[in-house]
Amino acid sequence: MPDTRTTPAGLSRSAIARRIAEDIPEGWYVNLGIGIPTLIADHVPPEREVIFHSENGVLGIGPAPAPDAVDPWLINAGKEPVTLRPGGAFVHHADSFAIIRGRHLDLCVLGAFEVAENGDLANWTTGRNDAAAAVGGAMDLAVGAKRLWVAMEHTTKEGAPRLVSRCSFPLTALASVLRVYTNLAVIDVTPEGFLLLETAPGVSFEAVQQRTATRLRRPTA
Amino acid sequence: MPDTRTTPAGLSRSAIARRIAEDIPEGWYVNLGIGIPTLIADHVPPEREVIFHSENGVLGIGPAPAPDAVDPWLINAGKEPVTLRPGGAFVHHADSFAIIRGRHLDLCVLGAFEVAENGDLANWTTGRNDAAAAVGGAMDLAVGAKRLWVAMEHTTKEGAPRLVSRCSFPLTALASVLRVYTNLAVIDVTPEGFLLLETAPGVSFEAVQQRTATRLRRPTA
Amino acid sequence: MIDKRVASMAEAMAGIRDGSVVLLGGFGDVGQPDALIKGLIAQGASNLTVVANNAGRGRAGLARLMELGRVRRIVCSFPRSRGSVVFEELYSAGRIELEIVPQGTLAERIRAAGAGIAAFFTPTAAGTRLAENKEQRSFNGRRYVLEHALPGDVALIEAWRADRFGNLTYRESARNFNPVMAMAARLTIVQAQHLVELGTLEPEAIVTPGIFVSRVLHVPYAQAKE
Amino acid sequence: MIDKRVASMAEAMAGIRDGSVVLLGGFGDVGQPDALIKGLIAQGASNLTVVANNAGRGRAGLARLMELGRVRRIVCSFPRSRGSVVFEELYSAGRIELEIVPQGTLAERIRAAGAGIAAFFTPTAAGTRLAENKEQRSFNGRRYVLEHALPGDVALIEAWRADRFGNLTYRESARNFNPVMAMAARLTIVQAQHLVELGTLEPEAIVTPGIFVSRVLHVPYAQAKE
Repeated sequence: MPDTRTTPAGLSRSAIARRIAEDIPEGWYVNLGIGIPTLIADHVPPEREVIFHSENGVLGIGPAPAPDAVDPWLINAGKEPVTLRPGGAFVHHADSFAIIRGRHLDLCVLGAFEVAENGDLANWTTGRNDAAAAVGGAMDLAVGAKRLWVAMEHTTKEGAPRLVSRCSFPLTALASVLRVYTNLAVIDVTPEGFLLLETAPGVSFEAVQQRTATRLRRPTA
Repeated sequence: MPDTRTTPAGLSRSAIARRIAEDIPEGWYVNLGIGIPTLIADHVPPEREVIFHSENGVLGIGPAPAPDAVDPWLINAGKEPVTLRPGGAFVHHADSFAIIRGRHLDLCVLGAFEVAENGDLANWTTGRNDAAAAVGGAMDLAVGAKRLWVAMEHTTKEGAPRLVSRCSFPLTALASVLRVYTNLAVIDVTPEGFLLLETAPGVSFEAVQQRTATRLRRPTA
Repeated sequence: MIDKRVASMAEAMAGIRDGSVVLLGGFGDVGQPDALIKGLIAQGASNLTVVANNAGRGRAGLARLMELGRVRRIVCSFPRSRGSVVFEELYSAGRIELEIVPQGTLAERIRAAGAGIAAFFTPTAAGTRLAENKEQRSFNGRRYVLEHALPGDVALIEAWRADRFGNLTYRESARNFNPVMAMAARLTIVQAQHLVELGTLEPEAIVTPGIFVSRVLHVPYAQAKE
Repeated sequence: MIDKRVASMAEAMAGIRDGSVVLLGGFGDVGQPDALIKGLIAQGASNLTVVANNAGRGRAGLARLMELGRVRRIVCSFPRSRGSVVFEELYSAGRIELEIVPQGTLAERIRAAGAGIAAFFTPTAAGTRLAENKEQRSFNGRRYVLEHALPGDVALIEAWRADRFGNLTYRESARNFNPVMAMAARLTIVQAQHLVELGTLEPEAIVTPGIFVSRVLHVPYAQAKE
C-alpha cells in the first residue's frame, strides 16, 4: 500500500468538478450525484446550456437560491433547495425514472467507493454490518444513463486504491462506468481495462499507477 | 332456431340504453363502447353526475356539440366530436389505459356478438376470413373495468341466440361479463350460469329462454 | 353531486384498518402529507406496512408512527439518512422489517399496481445483491430483473389544488411520488393546500384526475406544518 | 444555445433511413402529424414499419405512404375502419404485414420502450387468440400475458405549443399517443402549431419535457391541414 504521506494531492474536489465540467458540452441532459458531482453544476458557465435533472422529478435545475429566496417546494435529490431555469419542467417519480432508465440522460456523474476495470461500480454500501444501506436512485442511474462517469478521490483516506480489478464491495451496477475522474487522473474504462487519458498537473503516470490496484494502460498514440 | 317472424321485439336500442342508464348511480366512472352503449349517456339525467371516460384520454365527456360548435381536437373513442364537462381532464394514452387496466373504471358497457354463461365475451371478430379484425381497446376494457356489462340484441338478425353455453367466436376476454342487457331481458352472469333478473314489458320468461342457447335460471325469491 | 371533500380528519381517516399497506407520498419533507400522517397516528391503525421513499426523520410524522410500534414493515429506497434515528433504533433492535427497493423500481412497482400490470422486467439492480432470489432474464443481450406490482390499501397524498371531483395539481418538486401513489391504492386520501371550484383547474394541466382520488381534506399550509 | 427548432421540412426529415420503425402519433385524424407524414412521403425512406393506432384512411397521409409501397409492416390496434381502403387492398393482396395489438397493450409497450422496461405482464388478451404463442403466467390467481417493449427509430408527433428546448403541450384529445411515442424513439420529430418563447410554458403543465424531443418544426394549422 502506498505511503499516504507521499501521496500527491492532485486536484481539489472543486477542481475535479471543474475538470469534469469542461467535458460536458452544451445541450446535454445531466444528472449529478451527491458529493463531488454536485459541485460540477457551478463550473458550467451559464451561457453553455446544460439541463440538469434530479431524480425527484425536476428538469432544468439552476443554482442554489439566496438564503432569503428559498422555495420550500423546490429541492433536488440531495434535498437541498434549488432554483428552476427557464424551460424547466416538473414530472412525477415514475416519469422521472422513465427518463433515467429509458436512456434519455446524456450523462450521469456519481461518486463511488470502487470502480473495477470492467466498469463495475460499487457506490451504495460497504456491505459491512449495513443491511439497511440506502440505495436511493443509484442503481437506476448507473444502468440507465447513456454515459456513466464517476468522480472520486483516487484512493481512500487510508490510501487504499479505489480503481481495482474487481470490486470488493457490493455492486451498484455491472459493467456500467465509462470514465473516472479523480484527484490524480482521468481514466477511461475500455474493453482492455483502464486507459489513462491524462494526469493532474505535477502527477506522473507512475504515481497514478502506484495508487491503482490494477494495470493502467497509456494511449498508444 | 326460433322463428324470427314471431320473435317479440322487446325494447328498442334506445330503450335498452335507457334501461341501463337507470342502473348507473351518481359518482361512477363509466366507459361506453360503440353501438347501443354509446346511447346510454343521453339517458343519464344531467343532474346525476356520472363521469364518462374515453380510451383516447378524455375523462368527463359531455353531450355532442351543436354542429356549429364542433371542436376538431375533441373526439371520443368512436371518433365523434364531443364536449367536455366542467371537472374534465385529459391524459395520454398510456395513462388512459392505466385507468382502464388498473380497475379504476366502475363500469364498462360493451356490445357483443356472444356472451357465454361463464362470462366469456366475444365481440371483436367473427373469426371468419377476418385476420385483420380491429380489436381497438375492447380487450383492455373487458379485463380492466370493475364491472363489465354487455348491451346487445338478444339474437342475431337471423334469430340465432347470442347468449350461449360457450362462445363460437374468438374471445375478447375470459369470464368477464357480469350482466347482459338485451331487447328482451336483463340477465346476470353468476357462478351457476345465467340468471334472468327481469324481462321487457310483454315478454315472457319462456320467450327469453326459447331465444337463449343455454339454460336461464330464475331468482329463487 | 360528486363531492369527495371531507370536513374533518376523522372522516378522512375513517376505515383504515390494522394491517393495511399505506403508500406515503413525498420525497424527504417535500410533498409529504404531514397532516394526514398525524391523522393516521391519531386514528390508531397498527401493524402497518408503509411504502415511502424515506424512513422518516426526527421524532415526528412517520418517525413517530414507527416509534409507537404501529409499523411492522417499511418498503423504501433510502431508509438510512440524516436524522432517521427512530428507524435506526427499531431496525437494530429487530423491531421493524425492511425491504430496500431502488428508487426507480419503487416508483415503477407502484405505477404498475395502478396501471394493472402484474410485473415487469427492469435492468435496475440486475446482477446485484438486490436482485438475489429474483427472476433474471436477458433481453437483447442485457440482463433484467422481474419486479412485481406494489399496490396499497391506502395512499396518503399531498396536493396543491383540488376540486370536489378530486382532480389534483401539485407544486413544483412536491409532485414526486404523489401522483403515482394516488393511482395505486384502493383508498386514496388527499390533503390539499387549496380547494377550488369545479372547472377552475385547467383540464390540460390536471396531473391526477379525480378517478384516482377517494377523499380530499383541505389543509392550508400553516396548519399542515404546525 | 439549445435550439431544436428546424427551419424546413427537409431538415426535419433528415436522416430517416430505409427500414426504420416509425411511431406515428394520433388517434384517427386527431393529433396526427399530417405535415410530417407528408414530409416522410417526400423524404423517400422505404421498407418502413409503422406503429400507429389506425391503418390510415382515404388515399392521403399514411394511406398514401402505404399505397406507394413504402410500408412493409404495420403494428396497430384498429387496422380495419371506415375508409381504410388502401390497407385493405394491400393486406388482401399480401403486400403488407400486420401485427394487431390491443390498444392499451400498444400504448404500454411503447411507454415501456421509453421507460427502459424490457417486458411486462398484462391481463389484456390473456387466453385469447392475440396471446397465442406468447408466455402466459398467473399472478394472484389471474392470467397475464408477457408483452415486450416496442421502441421506434423515429417518432412523428403533433403538439400544440413548443419552445426551443422541445418542451411540449397538446390540445385536448390530440394528446393521445403523442407523449408516449415521444419517449420511445431515438429521433423524435415534432410538428407544433405554435412556437413560444422559452419560459412561456408553465413548468407544471409541460406534458412532454424537451429531453424526449429531437426536432421541432412550426406547422400552423392552415398549413397542416392544407
